[in-house]
Amino acid sequence: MSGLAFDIAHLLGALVLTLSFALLYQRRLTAAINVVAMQAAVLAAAAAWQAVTRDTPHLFATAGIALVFKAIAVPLLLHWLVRRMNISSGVEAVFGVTLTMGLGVGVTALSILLVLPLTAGETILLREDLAFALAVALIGPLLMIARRNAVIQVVGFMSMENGLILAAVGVKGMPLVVEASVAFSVMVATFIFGVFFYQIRERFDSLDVSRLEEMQGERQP
Amino acid sequence: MTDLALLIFQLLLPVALAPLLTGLVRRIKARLLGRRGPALVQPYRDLARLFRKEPVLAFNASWLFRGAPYVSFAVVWLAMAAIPTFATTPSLGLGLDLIAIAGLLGLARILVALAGMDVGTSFGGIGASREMTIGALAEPAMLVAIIALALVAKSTALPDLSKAMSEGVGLRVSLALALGAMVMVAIAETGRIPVDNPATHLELTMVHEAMVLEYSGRHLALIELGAMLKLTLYLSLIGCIFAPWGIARDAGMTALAAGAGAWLAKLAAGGLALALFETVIAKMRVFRYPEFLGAALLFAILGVVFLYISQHLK
Amino acid sequence: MTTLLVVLGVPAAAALVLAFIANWRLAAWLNVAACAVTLAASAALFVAERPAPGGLLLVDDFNIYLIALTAFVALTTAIFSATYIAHEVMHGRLTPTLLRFYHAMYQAFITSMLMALSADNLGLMWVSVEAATLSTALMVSLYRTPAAIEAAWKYFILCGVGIALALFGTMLMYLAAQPALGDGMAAVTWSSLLAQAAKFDPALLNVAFVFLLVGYGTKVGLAPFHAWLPDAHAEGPTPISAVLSGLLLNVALYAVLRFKMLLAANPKALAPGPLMIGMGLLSLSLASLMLYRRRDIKRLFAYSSIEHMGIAAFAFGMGGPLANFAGLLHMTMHSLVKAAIFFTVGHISQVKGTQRIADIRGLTASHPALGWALVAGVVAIAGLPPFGVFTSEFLVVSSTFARQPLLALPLAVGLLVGFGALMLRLHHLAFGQPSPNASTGRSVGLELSLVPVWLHLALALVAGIYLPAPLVAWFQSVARLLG
Amino acid sequence: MSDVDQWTLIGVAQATFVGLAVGGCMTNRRPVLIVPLYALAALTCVVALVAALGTLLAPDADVVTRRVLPVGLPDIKSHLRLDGLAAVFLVIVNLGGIAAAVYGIGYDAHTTEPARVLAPFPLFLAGMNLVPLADDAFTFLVGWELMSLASWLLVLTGHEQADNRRAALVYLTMAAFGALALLMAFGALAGAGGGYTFDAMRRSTPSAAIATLAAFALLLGAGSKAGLAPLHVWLPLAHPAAPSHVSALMSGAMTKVALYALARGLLELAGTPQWWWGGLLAVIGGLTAALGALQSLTQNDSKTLLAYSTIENIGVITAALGLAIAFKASGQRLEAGLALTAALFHALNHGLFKSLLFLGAGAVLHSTGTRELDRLGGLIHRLRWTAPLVLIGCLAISAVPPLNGFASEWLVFQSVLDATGLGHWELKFAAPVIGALLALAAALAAAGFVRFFGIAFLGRPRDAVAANAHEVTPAMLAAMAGLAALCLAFGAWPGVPLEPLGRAAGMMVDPSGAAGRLFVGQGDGRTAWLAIAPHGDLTAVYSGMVAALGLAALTGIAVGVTSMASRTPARRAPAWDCGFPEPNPATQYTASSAGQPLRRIFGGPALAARDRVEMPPAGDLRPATFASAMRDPAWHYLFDPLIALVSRTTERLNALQFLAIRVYLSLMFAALIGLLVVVAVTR
Repeated sequence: MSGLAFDIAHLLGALVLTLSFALLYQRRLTAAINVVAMQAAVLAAAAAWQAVTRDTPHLFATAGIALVFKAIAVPLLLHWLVRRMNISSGVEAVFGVTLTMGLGVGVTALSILLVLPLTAGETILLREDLAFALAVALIGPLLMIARRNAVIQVVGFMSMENGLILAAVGVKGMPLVVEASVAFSVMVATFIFGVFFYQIRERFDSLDVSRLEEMQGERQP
Repeated sequence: MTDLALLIFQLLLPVALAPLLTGLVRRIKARLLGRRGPALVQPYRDLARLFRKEPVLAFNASWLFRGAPYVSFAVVWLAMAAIPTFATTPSLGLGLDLIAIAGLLGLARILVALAGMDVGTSFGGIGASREMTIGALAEPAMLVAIIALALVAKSTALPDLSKAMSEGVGLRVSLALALGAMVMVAIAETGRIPVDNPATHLELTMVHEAMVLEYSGRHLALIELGAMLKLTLYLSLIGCIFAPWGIARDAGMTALAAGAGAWLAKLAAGGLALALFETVIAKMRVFRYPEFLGAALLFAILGVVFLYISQHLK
Repeated sequence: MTTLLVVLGVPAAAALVLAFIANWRLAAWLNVAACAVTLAASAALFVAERPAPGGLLLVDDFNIYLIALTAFVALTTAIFSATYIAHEVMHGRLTPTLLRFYHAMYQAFITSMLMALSADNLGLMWVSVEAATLSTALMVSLYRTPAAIEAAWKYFILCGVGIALALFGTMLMYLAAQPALGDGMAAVTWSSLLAQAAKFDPALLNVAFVFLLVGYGTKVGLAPFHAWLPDAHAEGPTPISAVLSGLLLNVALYAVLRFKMLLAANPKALAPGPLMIGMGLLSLSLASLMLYRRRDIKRLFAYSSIEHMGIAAFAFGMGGPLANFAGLLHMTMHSLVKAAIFFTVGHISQVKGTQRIADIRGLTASHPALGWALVAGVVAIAGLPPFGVFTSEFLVVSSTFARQPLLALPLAVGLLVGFGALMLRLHHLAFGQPSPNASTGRSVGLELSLVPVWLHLALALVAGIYLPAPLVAWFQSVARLLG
Repeated sequence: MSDVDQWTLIGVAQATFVGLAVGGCMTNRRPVLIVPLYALAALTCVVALVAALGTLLAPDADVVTRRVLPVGLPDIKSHLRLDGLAAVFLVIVNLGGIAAAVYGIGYDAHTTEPARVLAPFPLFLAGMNLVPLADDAFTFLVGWELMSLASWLLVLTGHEQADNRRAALVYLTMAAFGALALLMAFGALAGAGGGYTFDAMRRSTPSAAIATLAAFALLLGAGSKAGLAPLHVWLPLAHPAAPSHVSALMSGAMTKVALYALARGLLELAGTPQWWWGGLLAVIGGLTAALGALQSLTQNDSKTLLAYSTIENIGVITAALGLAIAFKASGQRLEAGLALTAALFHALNHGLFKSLLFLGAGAVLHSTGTRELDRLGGLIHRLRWTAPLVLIGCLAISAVPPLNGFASEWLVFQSVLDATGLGHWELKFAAPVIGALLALAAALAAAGFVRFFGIAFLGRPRDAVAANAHEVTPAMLAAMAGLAALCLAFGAWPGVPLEPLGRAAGMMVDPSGAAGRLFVGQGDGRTAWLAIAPHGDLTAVYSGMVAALGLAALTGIAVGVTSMASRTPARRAPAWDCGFPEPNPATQYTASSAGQPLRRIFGGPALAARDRVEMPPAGDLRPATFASAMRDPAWHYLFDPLIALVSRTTERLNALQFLAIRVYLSLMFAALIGLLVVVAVTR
């Protein structure tokens, strides 16, 4: 692989991770949706670049799905949902941003420490890609943990999935990447339908304890 | 043939002599207290009078109440017969060892206690409950004393025990402790002072007398005779184990006569000792029994331990 | 190969057809019929030629009986479901539209599970497990009550994250296999992976297994990833609780075990045993203790499922011919017995009009058939002979004590604590003065709907006394592979 | 009898039991089936008894037959084996079974849901018949748990009462504990290779550590089922809760099956026994005996009292068993044989008289409707036949000659005497203590049964239920009479049962050598039925016949002489009572007052027994009150804290059910990170 090709792939991978951190930083729902859309777009670019440089045309399909579905369709849907259901745009954070970011950095460090020695025999690109991807995949759940909001959980899940696809794209000759991204897309769609149909505005763990007890089926008197 | 005659003799003699022994003890006690006391044969007269009198039964007395005096008397009698009093050969000691004797005495105690509860009076209950308590406290001491003896004799059969004890065992602290335990158990079991008082009829201090309060006539006579026999039994038992001298080992006439004489002497000595002891000591409270019989158990266990040590050193 | 395609095709086709049948009674019986055909086809697998390994699909000693078991429980559950939904419709808790969806999803769920079991391709397996998650999550929320929706949501989120981690693990597995097997399908095909596993990079295998264990383990309901399980079982329709407990957990555990075999085939890889032992013990102890404070009868038995998955995971973690055999048997027996229990519990909650344990008492006196079925089921699941669960627990506990007495102690304590909790509740539910029935409750006699219960328990009973030789042979060959 | 016949009989019996259980399910709708089902159950027990006696009475001692059934664990199959020891316990089980079933004919006709008894009852018998036959761990535990399961259902017969449900729960949980312990014991002995057959265990030579581990697990497992302190707490709850004939079986037979497990396991399976196992077991046995007897003495419920007395007797048997192990480990085979024979004989005897007493308590319950001693009294006048039969049982259990209870306790004491000759000083010093404990237990038992019989059957009725009691049905009387007759017969001729028991015991302590001839004294020289002489010479002899016949003869003489000397017929009059007879029956001694002295002496330290008397000051018209409270130390120190621990833990952990998804996600996340760190570090 030429130096330029490597640099671009490296750049795209790093960008995906940076966007993950940007996601952690967001305090507004709409902004978070936009960031994750951007992340998906970068992912699409990364997939496409791999398709070009490695001459693996099926990755174009992955790129296409990422672009059309995750960078455009789903974010639009989410925006519509937020408007339609009057979900307040502020996101209630559980931990402060600093702590969240700190955790994100920790997770990233762990990913690098874990992946780099593991993949000693692989190409540098793959090693970096994999480390970034793992970090992204772990920051997704971190976001889900750190925010109280149903939509942000969808966003977090999408981000996590972006990380996985990034990893899949990076691994040379990995089959079934397309299928996996389709499956994930279906899952995300179902999530969104869940939010929509069941009117899950917030997580049930809002501070209203009485509501919580009512929900649990267990604590009824 | 002589065996059978001897057996019958052994069966009958203690029964015949038991009231005399009681009379002797009473007489000595009276003398020690400065009274003249009743005649030696007074117990025979009492028994004869009781046999003549009409027995009175409570309305709700059951068959058990009527039967218990006979069976309990027979039980003590059988136990008595198992003890080599003046001769070993024809005794029932072959079939009933020391443990069996303890068991038989337990049976007698149970029967009398049950009879005491039969009429449904509170005195019967109090007597039965206390009698069984004393039994429960005495039994462990008795058994450990038996263990001590069996360590010496390697046997629980009385003829062997008495033989082993007569064959140069010598004076030993351990055996003295066992003797002490046995004596204390005997005192408790025969209802003597300080555990019980055979002469009292003060309600709250009675044990044995409270149980048999409802008996009269021939039933009471059998109960009384049984109690006397039990005293004889314990004295003979202690005699044959701890003073095994003179007991006839064969059916020779001289040996038998000597044996009988020795036995009578032992009984008399035992009666004297008992009377002396009862005179100098006071009756104790019911809940002091555990201490008294606990001491007996302790003596017996110490006896066993000393025996272990002496046998180990030997 | 064709037989296997029939096994997979029939439920898939049925799912499509059922989506368009408005008459729920007809749909219910079509559902039963489709399951019956599937079962017949899967029975034919035993005699049919097995497909050559290396393709997308695989039939071997491990999955052949699991496929049959899945088809069997699917059929009995379908029978139970037919009577169950009749009552639910009658009392307006479900509408025909929802039922159309329900039946289609039921078959889709069965398809995805059968697919996951018969997949030779790790990607296919992953996609199937995900599909199974999706279809059941939708069914869990069928009642549309807030609690049901929350349960479904919890299920979605936790299992979604889990499944994503499993994908990452699968990728790492590919990465590990790539040097030995080259690019492409061979490196994600289980049978070729197994053949070459010894050449893989052990370090990568280890990390891959961690992701797979956490990912699929979430689906198995191992602590601390179990949170979705009790709620999903309690709030969904009871037939779904039965298949969730009886089948889905097995499928997820099956997936974990497939990967464990790969690790077992690599001598340098970290032994996966301690991880599984730890999680197994944690699940067992946690679930046993959680059983005590349960007030909802379905949640109670859901926790019991966690407990039993913990036991199975522990057994596989211990490894060795005896413990592995026990684990396999335990999976099978747990499926049968737990499904039977959920059938019974479904009846009970319909009769009494409540799932609250406090409101259900004295069943053996008021409803002998139901009450004694519950007693038999709980006795069986509690590990008392002559039911099959006893056999597996016998082997697990005794072989563990022989090898690692210190590990057997927490295992035994956990079992005992769980036993006490189940019996505490059983004494309350089945004995004492009967509680009143719901005014809308159904009357239960010895009707068709109890046949599945007795059928399951009878099978568990037979297995407790006698295991057929072919089953033993399969178990033993799988146990060898599991290392 | 050839062995084919025996196994056929056993097979027929077990199949019939299963069939009877199926039939029993139908008795709710067809009560007419009750009598034939019980009769058939009794017959089936006879069949099994015959099979067992065939082995037990065979002249060649080492008659051991085996069968392998193609069920059970794969590759191991189900192994069955019938030897002397198994036969002894089969005899105990089936004797109890016959009595219980015959009794059931008369007892169970009027219950509302007879199927609750009749369905599990045959399964209970089947389980107890399977355990002694089992020759591999799996079959053994299946039988064991079948026994537990069936008896659990029987305890639940009266499930409407919360007390019974609690009893059943405690019972089943303890049974599960026991089974797990046994499972571990077998696991340790089988080894990692899975040698689950007992033959494999006999062949293997486990290391001392493994053997000790297994022995402890066996002690916990079998001990909890047998009722050894402090694992006995379920027993006084569960045994009284069951219908009386089932209580009889549970106390008389099931606890013996547990002791069978202990004997088989410690003597044969757990490698070479070590001397201190035996010493420990004997001391535990002695303590259990004394505690059980003491507790029995303080109970006011007739069946609870009997259950505690079972604990006492189990203690006695265990003590003898412990001595047998100690002797075997010290190489003293003759003494080991004697001690084991004593244990077996006492087990047999206890099976007889405890069944008799439970059936008697059942008769009282049947005719008065109450188990409270303080509502009874004077039943000797109403239950004319039951009373003497129960009296025989009371005398037998009080260990007095000439009954069977004495004969076996006599043997146990002989073993204790032998134990003074053991080589280890610990054992030497333990011997007199064990002896004292056993003697105390026996004497306390005597006091307890005087109290039981005296309060329930003697005196005046304390309540209308006792005044209006009626005699029970002939079938119930027949069952009791049969047991009483055996108590008398085994008391008078202990040598008869002892000969086969001695052979069986000899096989266990010395399978290689002159099997069965170790325990001599019979057959050579003196005829076996005349007397028992365990050491084969004249050093210690007990002749039940001399005691029985001598007693009969002397009683006859006493009666005869007295009737000659004193011909006046007895007169009936009001009770004397020191001149102040009180007509109110409430003035009689009550159950708690009869136990008061011993409760006060021993109960204070051992049972935390407290009597509280509240005497109002003079002039105050309030009645004085008396309250007596006690607490089983096992509950207080062991089980209550355990239950509280579980309760606290579950309370805390329960929060885990009510967390937010976020928190569950973080748990998952944390676990993942943790595992990754572990992998990263261990690499």
